[in-house]
Amino acid sequence: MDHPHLVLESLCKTYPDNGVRAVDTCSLTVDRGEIHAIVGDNGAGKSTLMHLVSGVVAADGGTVTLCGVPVHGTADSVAHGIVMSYQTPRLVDELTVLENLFLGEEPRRMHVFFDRRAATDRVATLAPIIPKRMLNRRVRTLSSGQRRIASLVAALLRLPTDRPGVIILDEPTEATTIDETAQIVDVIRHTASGGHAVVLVSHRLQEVASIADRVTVMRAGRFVATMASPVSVADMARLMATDDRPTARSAVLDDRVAATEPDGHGLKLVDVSLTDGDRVLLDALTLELRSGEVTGFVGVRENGIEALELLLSGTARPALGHITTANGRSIAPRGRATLRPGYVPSDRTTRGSAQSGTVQDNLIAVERRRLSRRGIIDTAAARRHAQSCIRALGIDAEANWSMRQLSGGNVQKCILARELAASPGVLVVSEPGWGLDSATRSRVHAQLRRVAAEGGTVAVLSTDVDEALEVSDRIIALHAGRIVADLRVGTASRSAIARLVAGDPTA
Amino acid sequence: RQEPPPTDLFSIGVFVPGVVEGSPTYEMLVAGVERAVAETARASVRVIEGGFNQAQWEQTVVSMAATGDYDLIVTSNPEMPDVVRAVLASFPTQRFLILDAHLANNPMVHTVMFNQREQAFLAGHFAALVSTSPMVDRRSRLRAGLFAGQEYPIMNDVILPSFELGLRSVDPDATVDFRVLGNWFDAGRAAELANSMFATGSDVVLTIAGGGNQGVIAAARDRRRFVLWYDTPGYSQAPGIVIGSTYVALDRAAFERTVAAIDGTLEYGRADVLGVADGYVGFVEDDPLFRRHVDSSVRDALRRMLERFESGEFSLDVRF
Amino acid sequence: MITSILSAMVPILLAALGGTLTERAGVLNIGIEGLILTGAFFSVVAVSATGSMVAGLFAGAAAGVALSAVYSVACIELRANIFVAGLATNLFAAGMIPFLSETFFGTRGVVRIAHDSSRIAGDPAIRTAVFALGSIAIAAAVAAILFRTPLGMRIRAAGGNPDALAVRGVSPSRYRRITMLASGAFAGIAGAEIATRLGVYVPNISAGRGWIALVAIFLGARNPIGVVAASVVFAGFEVLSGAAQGFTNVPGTLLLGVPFLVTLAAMIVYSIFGRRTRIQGQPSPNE
Amino acid sequence: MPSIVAVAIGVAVAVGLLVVGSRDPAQSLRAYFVSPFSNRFFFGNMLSSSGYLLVAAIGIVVAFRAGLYNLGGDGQIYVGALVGTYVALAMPELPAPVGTLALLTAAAATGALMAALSGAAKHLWDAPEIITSYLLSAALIPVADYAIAGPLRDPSRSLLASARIPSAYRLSRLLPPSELNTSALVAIALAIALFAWIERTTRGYELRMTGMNRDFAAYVGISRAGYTIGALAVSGALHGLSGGLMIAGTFHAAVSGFSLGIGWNAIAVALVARLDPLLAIGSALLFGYLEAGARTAMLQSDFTFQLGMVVQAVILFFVTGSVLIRSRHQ
Ligand SMILES: Nc1ncnc2c1ncn2[C@@H]1O[C@H](COP(=O)(O)OP(=O)(O)OP(=O)(O)O)[C@@H](O)[C@H]1O
Ligand SMILES: Nc1ncnc2c1ncn2[C@@H]1O[C@H](COP(=O)(O)OP(=O)(O)OP(=O)(O)O)[C@@H](O)[C@H]1O
Ligand SMILES: [Mg+2]
Ligand SMILES: [Mg+2]
Repeated sequence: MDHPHLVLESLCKTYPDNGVRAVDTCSLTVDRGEIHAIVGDNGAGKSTLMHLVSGVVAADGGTVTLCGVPVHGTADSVAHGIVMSYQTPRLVDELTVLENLFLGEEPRRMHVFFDRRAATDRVATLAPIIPKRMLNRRVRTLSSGQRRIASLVAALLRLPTDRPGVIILDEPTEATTIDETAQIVDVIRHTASGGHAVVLVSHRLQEVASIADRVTVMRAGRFVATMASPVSVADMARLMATDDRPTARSAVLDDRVAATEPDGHGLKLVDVSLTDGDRVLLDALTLELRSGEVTGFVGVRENGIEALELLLSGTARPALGHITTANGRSIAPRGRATLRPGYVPSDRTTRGSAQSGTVQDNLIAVERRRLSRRGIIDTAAARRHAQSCIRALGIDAEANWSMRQLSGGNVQKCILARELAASPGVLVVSEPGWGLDSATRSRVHAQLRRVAAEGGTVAVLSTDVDEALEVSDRIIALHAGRIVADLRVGTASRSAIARLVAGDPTA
Repeated sequence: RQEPPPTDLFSIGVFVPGVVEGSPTYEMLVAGVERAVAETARASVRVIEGGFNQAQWEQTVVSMAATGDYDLIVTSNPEMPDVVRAVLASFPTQRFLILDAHLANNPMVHTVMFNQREQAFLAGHFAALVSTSPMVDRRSRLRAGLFAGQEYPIMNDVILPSFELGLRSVDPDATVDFRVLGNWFDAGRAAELANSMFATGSDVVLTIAGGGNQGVIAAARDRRRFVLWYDTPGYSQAPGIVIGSTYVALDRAAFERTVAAIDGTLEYGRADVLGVADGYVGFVEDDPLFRRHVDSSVRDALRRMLERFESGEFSLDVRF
Repeated sequence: MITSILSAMVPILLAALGGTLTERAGVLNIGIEGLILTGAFFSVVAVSATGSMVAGLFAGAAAGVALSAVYSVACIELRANIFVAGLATNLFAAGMIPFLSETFFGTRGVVRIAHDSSRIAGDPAIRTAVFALGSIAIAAAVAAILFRTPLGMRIRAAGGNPDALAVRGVSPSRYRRITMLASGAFAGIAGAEIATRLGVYVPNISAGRGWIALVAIFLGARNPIGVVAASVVFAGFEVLSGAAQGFTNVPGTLLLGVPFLVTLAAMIVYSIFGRRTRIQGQPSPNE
Repeated sequence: MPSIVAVAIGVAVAVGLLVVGSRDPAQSLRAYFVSPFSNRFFFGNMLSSSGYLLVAAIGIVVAFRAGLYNLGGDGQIYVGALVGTYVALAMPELPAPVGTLALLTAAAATGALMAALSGAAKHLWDAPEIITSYLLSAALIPVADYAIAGPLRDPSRSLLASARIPSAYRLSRLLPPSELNTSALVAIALAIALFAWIERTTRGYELRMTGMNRDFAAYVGISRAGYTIGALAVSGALHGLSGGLMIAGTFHAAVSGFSLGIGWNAIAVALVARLDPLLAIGSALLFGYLEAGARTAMLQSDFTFQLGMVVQAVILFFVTGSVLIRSRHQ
């Protein structure tokens, strides 16, 4: 046991489909009990590196060794005790949470049957972070944050109990609530103190600074520095920045036309209710979203945020009441007399993008008519449009790449860029900063504020109270389908809002 | 049987509208022609299968005629005259012998038609004889089954009415239970249908359904009923279950007419109709299984009917 | 009538249960038709050689497994398009059997089992009961496997999100292969059941049952118990429409379409009233 | 053409089979591979049947590209052809081009209606089109059989077929004595047009997006109904048209069962072409060639029907296998 714990040596990976050198001779050692953070801009190669360690992507060169034993491939790495929670949770929608947690390592009864009781007990003792009532729900019905926790727990349960293992967490705290985030941080600390190595990929630099023992900064596939705690956010940001980033990419979408609805200010909700079976999702909500400002909605997704997202974007119709723009139009994804609001949905790959399409296919989707002449797509205009979106948010991809070749953050950027470029009078954004590096996140926030400044109505729905506070003029907190607070930003503290969201009426 | 035709021999192409395997009549056709070729030793033969898509037969026969290799094309099927007429429009010098079909007054074509009215009548007559004999429990009302692979003109217009006529020659109130399989191979479904026929009063079923016949046999075996075979002796298919069988001597006709063609004595332009009295259609009585499983009273009654045909006292016209 | 319905149900149900397994594992089994045909032929080979129906069923299963092994190699190892490979499987079976038949029996056509077929098939009522109950029991077992065992979880994961399985170090291909082989066995037994019941192999004896099995899978909402119901519905209307030929004056040929029409109606009624969630896991045809 | 290696392997296996399965391998091979090109008759017939197949195959392309299965092609072709024939026979006095157009329109409309019903059931009730399209087609094929054997049959013909359509309505032959006729040109034009439509037009784009991700398409405001019912209707129309062209171009009458099987082959053609209408031209020719090869080989050697099926199966096993072309990463 003299060997160092996890050793990566000269790992390389070039994706042959687009020639991207995603990981370039990276070497690293992670000790037992260490929390090691990897930070870097979107597309820096963090996820790819982690995939090389967990074996789902085969390296072009280099080795991964655990306690001196070389590890090859997924099955091997699982057997050695290297487990991973992925940036996009790899869960099976039609299986229950419990089944997902144990998939591949199922406890058995009479050698044949899946032993639910033993499985449930194991979750209760090893990972109490996951509530028991959630275990028998199908993953299909989970929110993004819940999926993230399920994915994390699935990895935790796979860690060896008799010897130290490695757990890799790729952005574990994206789209999780304050409570969930705190729980996850606890779990990370607890796991590390149990002797396991934790490799953490995150854009939350503050969080990284507070929990990581060491931080490695990645830029364009290479390691630029590894620093021991204490590490400052500013240091990380400085090292991550590529020289050309802030200026060379134009900060705004340059082919924006004037907002489509200069006179159609605001969005009115009158007595809006929505139910799912017996469950009341929204309860007689009356509310006006004013144009010219960003309204941030905070709350646990089940508390009505998710329902509100569907209603504000026109994806679902209220069971009772109605939603109209100031000039009386209703909202819907399509239809003659309706308005399609700009909309960044909470599910990036199922609704937000066509993963088998190209980047350009995805970027022109909303404005396909404007980019066509007499029913024929104007290829030059379409390409220009795609390029300008790519430049505007610094998407790290070519227009003709398949969406599958994009890093997680860049998928989010594509969706944002598309919706922003359509100059929407009304813009509904769920989790705007999801998976974005901090520089891009600020740029996106600036864009959202700019849309408002130009007379647009912007609704931001977020589980991240900090982000909501940063981008909004007004904050609305929902609990159990009702408004529990409606505040101007600056009049309430972060912790008060957090308590409101959690349903604490004394806040 | 597959050598390319050398030019000095009388060259014969046999076009099979379907596939030989599994079709007793096409097997007879090929056997008859091959025997003629073997016995005369002055001819060659090549057999070409046309497959089940009727619409492609014409193209294949055109291809055969287009080679100019064949002194005679032999084929067999009531549906072929139409195809042959179309081919003759492009290749007017090609000669044809078509069995089991009727095309009169075409100077390039000789046809031989078998009297299927008589054949189906015999089957019906025999079915009624069996049903009224001690071989089965007597029923109030005589009913017999006719099971067809598909509905087609000869089936609907000739076989079905003649079978009924045969039944009624024994019992004027008898009825036919006619059912269709929809194809020529689904033996499983054929068993279900036959089961239903036996369950609703038929003791004997005449089956003309290719591979589907096997399902009828299975159903008869399960229910201890009887099956009649068509065109070829079928007793050995299921001894004691297949108890009657009509025949057509297609092989003999094919042999004789092919020999005539090789000798140059075949009369083109002629269309023969051959029936029971000519000896080309009849009932297979000389099989030991027939004698073993059919009561002598039934056999005698059948013999009397056949004698009336053979003597010319009774016959059925084929209408065109 | 009930006996007829049950005996018409058995092969459809067996084939559909195998197809349900592959469908759950993410493989739309277009090759069932060819697998049934192969099972039927080899069961006749085995019964002719041994005189035992059980041997026939085993041989049918084995032959189905062998052909589906070829099919799964094409799909999984060579990554051929599942649909095209399935059509190829059907063609291959229909084209290959005549050669084998010529070798074993000297004919490319109908092959009757040489032994006394009523002894092989047994008493029809008992036989039908045994097979019907047996296949329904198998349906229950398949349901138990799918929904109660780790094996079933992995199968459903292989169809629902193969990546989720792969990252856990479990190969989704392995479970696709397992289900394809199982489907081969089930379809092979289905074919063997038909052939041993009738005591004969007839070219093309599968006669579209593979396609009906696919229908039953979806009509049964990919759930083994639903598949039982769907198979009963189809078999029932097939038998009824056959019986109707005997007592109506509607031309028989027209009645042949009735089972399909009724099943179509059932499918639509079920879609309207019976289903809350969509069929999942069916990959889009252009992926 | 990336799949050339795979085809080559398939052909090699097929050649092996021919050599083993034939008593005169040289003659069989020549007949199979060379004869389709050896004279105008065989060559024209090969092109002609490829053309019909191509029209149906691009019908499959439309459906599959929209993410929809159309398994009812066989019935749409057959019933479409029958209705087209009926219209032509019912209106024998129209001016020639109008008559042909009426026939083709009726055929296409019939196919479109059949498929659109599945589309509507999918859109309204989420009934799986993969099943409803097959069932509707399976239910209507016996009806068409009945019509051809009964009410529509021409009693003066011995064939199980309708009367022949007026000769003025027939498409003109391009390479007599073969069957090749103008429909082959129509097929190629349609394939090219479909390619341009899918790749260049807004609606083509909307169709592609629907096929890639239906939820995404709805989210960006693409009509669900249009690209469910509409796409299936177009798919069915092309199948029906294929049937109509066969009547107007080659058969001139509805013959019992004449087109059955083409619907399934069309699916294979489309998938081998990876759902690209231009590649479908090549893959339809490949299929036409394999079939013509089998037919000429049957005429000229001891080649059998069944051997043709096995050869085709072997080539199909290999032709779409991507692992032979490039190894997949990740
Ligand atoms: N499957 C793939 N095929 C081709 N290129 C890929 C693939 N996956 C990732 N890439 C490319 O590799 C680079 C690194 O991607 P990776 O996902 O590792 O970034 P990341 O650091 O995790 O970014 P993010 O913070 O956005 O998650 C990017 O340029 C990306 O486009
Ligand atoms: N006794 C059994 N009865 C029924 N199914 C079983 C039995 N044993 C294993 N299986 C099933 O067979 C599959 C493969 O068995 P195996 O023992 O390799 O599983 P495993 O050890 O969990 O897999 P791995 O080692 O790949 O994680 C499993 O999915 C399991 O559900
Ligand atoms: Mg990443
Ligand atoms: Mg194990």
